[in-house]
Amino acid sequence: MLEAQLEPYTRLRENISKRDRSLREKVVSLEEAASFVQDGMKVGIGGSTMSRTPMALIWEVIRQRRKNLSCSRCIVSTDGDLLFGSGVSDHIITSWFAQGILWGLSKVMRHHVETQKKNYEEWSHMGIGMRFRAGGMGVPFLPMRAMLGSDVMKQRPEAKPVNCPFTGEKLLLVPALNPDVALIHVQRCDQYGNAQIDGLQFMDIDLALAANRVILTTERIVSNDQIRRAPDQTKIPFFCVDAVVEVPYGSAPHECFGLYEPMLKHMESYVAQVNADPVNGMREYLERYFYEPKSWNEYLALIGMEELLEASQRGRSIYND
Amino acid sequence: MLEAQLEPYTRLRENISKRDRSLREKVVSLEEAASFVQDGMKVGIGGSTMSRTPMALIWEVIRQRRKNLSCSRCIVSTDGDLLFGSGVSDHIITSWFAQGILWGLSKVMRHHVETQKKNYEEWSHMGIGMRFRAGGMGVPFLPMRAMLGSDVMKQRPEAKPVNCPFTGEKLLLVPALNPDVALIHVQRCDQYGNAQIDGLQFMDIDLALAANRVILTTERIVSNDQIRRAPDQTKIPFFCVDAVVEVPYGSAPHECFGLYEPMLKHMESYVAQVNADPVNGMREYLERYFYEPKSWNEYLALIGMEELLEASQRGRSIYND
Amino acid sequence: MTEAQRYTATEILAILSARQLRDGQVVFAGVGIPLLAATLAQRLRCPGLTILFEGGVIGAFVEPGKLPPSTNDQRCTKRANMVLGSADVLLLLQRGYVDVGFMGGAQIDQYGNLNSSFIGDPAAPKTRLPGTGGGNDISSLTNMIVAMKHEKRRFVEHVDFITSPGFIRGDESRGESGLPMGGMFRVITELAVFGFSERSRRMKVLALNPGVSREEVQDNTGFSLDFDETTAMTEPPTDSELQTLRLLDPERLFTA
Amino acid sequence: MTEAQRYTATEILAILSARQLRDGQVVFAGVGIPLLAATLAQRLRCPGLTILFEGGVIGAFVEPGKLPPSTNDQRCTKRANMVLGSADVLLLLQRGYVDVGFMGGAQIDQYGNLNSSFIGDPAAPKTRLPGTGGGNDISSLTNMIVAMKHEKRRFVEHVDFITSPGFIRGDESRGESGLPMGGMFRVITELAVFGFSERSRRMKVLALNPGVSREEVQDNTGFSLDFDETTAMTEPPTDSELQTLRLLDPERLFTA
Repeated sequence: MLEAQLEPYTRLRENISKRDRSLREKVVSLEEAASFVQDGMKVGIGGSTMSRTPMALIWEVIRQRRKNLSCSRCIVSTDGDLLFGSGVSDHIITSWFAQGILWGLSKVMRHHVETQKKNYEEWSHMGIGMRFRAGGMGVPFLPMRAMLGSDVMKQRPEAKPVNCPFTGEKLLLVPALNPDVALIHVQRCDQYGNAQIDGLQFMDIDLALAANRVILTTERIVSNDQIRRAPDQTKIPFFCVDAVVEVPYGSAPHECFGLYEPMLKHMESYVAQVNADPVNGMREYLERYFYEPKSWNEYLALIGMEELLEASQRGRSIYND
Repeated sequence: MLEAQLEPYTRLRENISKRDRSLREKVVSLEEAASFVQDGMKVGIGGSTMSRTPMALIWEVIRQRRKNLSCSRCIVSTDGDLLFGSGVSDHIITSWFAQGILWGLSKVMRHHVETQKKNYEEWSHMGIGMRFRAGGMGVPFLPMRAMLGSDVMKQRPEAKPVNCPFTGEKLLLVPALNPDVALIHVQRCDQYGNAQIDGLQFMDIDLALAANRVILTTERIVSNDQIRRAPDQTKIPFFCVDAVVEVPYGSAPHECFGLYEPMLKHMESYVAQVNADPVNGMREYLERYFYEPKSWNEYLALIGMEELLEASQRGRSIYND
Repeated sequence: MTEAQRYTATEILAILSARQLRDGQVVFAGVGIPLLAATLAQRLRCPGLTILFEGGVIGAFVEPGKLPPSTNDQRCTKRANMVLGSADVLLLLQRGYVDVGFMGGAQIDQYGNLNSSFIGDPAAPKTRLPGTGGGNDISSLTNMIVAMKHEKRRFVEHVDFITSPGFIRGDESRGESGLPMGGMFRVITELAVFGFSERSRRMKVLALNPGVSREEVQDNTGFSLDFDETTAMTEPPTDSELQTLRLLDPERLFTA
Repeated sequence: MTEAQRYTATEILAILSARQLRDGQVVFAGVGIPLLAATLAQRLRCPGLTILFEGGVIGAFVEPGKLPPSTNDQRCTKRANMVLGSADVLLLLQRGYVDVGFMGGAQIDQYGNLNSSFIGDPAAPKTRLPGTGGGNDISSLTNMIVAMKHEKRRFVEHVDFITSPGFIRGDESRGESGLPMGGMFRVITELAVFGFSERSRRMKVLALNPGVSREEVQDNTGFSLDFDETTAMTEPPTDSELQTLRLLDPERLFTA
């Protein structure tokens, strides 16, 4: 397990040295972008819970029927359901996994973990954060002071409790997590991948630096001139990014800070359907919303104009004061 | 040496628990703010080289004739000269110490290190950064991959080269640096200390989190409402901050991003004077510019209206495009 | 109207939890009752209470009727003083800037250990629960207030799995495990307010909720509780507390 | 006009340094000649060259006539793609995003080790130099180009102090010291362009500058240099190179 997770430094460096890090246009279609995700890969997912989830990419990866993905995200909600339920992933590394506190336990997660023996690998929230951060810093581990004493730690032989060589204090060393590919949704970026993130940034910056490939979806593509006018607003530098796709409402039905809040009517009907029957309910949901639509816009149309507009009104209201 | 530097976790926590971290107004005079710096303290200094140096605070600390300060800053320029030359500090922790590349070696630094046996403790730039970062994270060390193999490392028994317990790779563990007090200059903050920093932020965020007290000088004090309208622009949270002073041109003769560039005429005459005679030249400079003026504004008047206006014109030009 | 009819179990939970907070404190709050109770305290008595959320928020003032569905939603940032990365907001706990952590709980034991990971054997669980989220970090690094429903299956002698550590096995075991700071401070339920004894670190009743008997608390608890002459009786919710609470959550998202 | 009169020693240094860079590379540049040379390369042949500065800058286009007095000045951020913390920009080196580090040097030895800390015994130095700055980090973590003045006292057999490591003691000693990546790639002086032999990791002459003899290079070097039939002669600076350089630094801040 550990060996599969922690890459030696020379391999990490070799991977990066092979990437084309020049300032080049990298706008592609959603289909092309999702094809960076190949069977068996470690996939890091940006955002958290129901916020700035790269849902359009997850949607397309599921449509491309990938297999055996090992996915990591700080907090997983319906995206985790869909990754397990569609069969693309059998391993999810996170700190919390349910559809959202409004709906209690995820019957989908329970089904796949309790009876299908899929792997929900639990770390503390900070543990996930320090693993991405170590990955982004190019070090094999970071020390932290949580998880110690808990059964969460006991289940994680990948982490090492040690005595501090300076102070003798007990510390936990958590190993770097360098996903093969990261999927991240942002409010705006340029055609090179210089990305701005408004509001909550979660662990996306560390994740982008840690991953060996980064795929960005963005609500809009802006000019490089606009980026260069406020370089201190750039949160992810272009040379970390391998593909850019403009996908308005790319987090739907989740939220995107300042643009739209979660589409809770859709979420509620989703939860009712899949929790009532985690197998058939999920299959029917995927059929209707994931496999049948010809495009992301057709999927949005199924969520419905009214819900999109209402979510947008609520989303924008954060700037009304 | 190490014992003096690395504080046990329980003491760090105790220090913080005693600080009043409530949302309270903390605007004071420059004199009061500087009096947080007491003899023998470890003082962390924000900015870098000639940029966003908390010069007004350094000016006032020197006027208050403190002693035995141990100062740390990522890169030191004329501020280091003044700290050694005025006698307030006999120990400077940094990665580079000269007046600025335009002027070659600092004769003042050389005099105090070569003949007065003051301590210029050299770390790599990233080494200083990781020490502040460890301090800000509340861990006793961070691992890094530089300094290894160099004589810079050999001179630093405070750092520990180790074999990574995960990969066997050689790593250097650098100890946390938690200054007793940090001096930081920002473009704007509110009366509680919520600070925005434009452009280059250097190591100031880590430093603010690491220090046991933080004193902010600011070009302007804005309303808390303004801060709350763009909370993702806040770089230092109020509960890290213990005092706020509004000091326009608080980095003069150094620069403050977007507001003024370095006042190079003044710098040049300073360098000529102190390099010609590091003892008497410095004494005369301090007398004229530091001890004699009745206020910071009087000091600015000595630098001169023309130079201030010209530096401001250049400083603001970064936003002209 | 009898006392018990004036408010629901969740309402008294939120109100008594809010009473535990002090003005000027920095509190790290989870979603649901903690978020609601911290916001209630802020509106009633503690305008200078600083609320942190796991999503990366410092000093928010959540709006009445707009409670966020998670602590990672944009609503959590309303009138915040700062928005930052979520690893960074957790590191503030580690560094020591936070006075109180405030969470809900699914299962707790006599030493204040919380389980939100597994019911039954973790190797073959009867129920896989959502997991720790920030709970483990918060409870490892600061003083904790927990608000939860009082049921015998939730108040057990030993939790099936220590997700978020309290005092582990009591006495000095928390510190010896590498957690020198923090620990359980209060547990609030619809029946009583609990603390932890200074030496043994076992849970003890500090005060009974209005109209609740010692027997009722003991009967709903899976381990023996000590009562003594210092066990107090909590003042009932005031009208102002109830009104403000209902104003905050008019749709009864968290107070159903 | 003879060849040597067409340009100053610093000008040829900047021009030959600029020629070492390739379009599309990510280069971490120090202040002075490196900044100037990287900017020159960007203007002449490499519009897609990404320049990083220690102050926390990615992808700047420094303006002609507005060279910054340090890499921590706001001028370094001109038309940058990103401005970030200075520890974070250094971590990009550690993670591996940078192709080339580009620095000046005060003293270098046969294995490409640089000294910018002490002349004489570090315990009682004759001269305390400014120190490493980011130099140690850059040279530890990526492939290096060094541009420096060629004098016998600067090109020594062993530096007094290894501030920024090259190949340490040659052979495998760099990797064995914990630096598996990077190392010295090129040293550029006003006399010649140097590389390092693949096995021994000793400095070797790749090409002589226009009008410079082997003897002149050896006479100005404190250790023996190998020349062979592959030692080339560098093409002289073109008019376009000289014009653009002079446009960038009209006040001759770094090309005096």
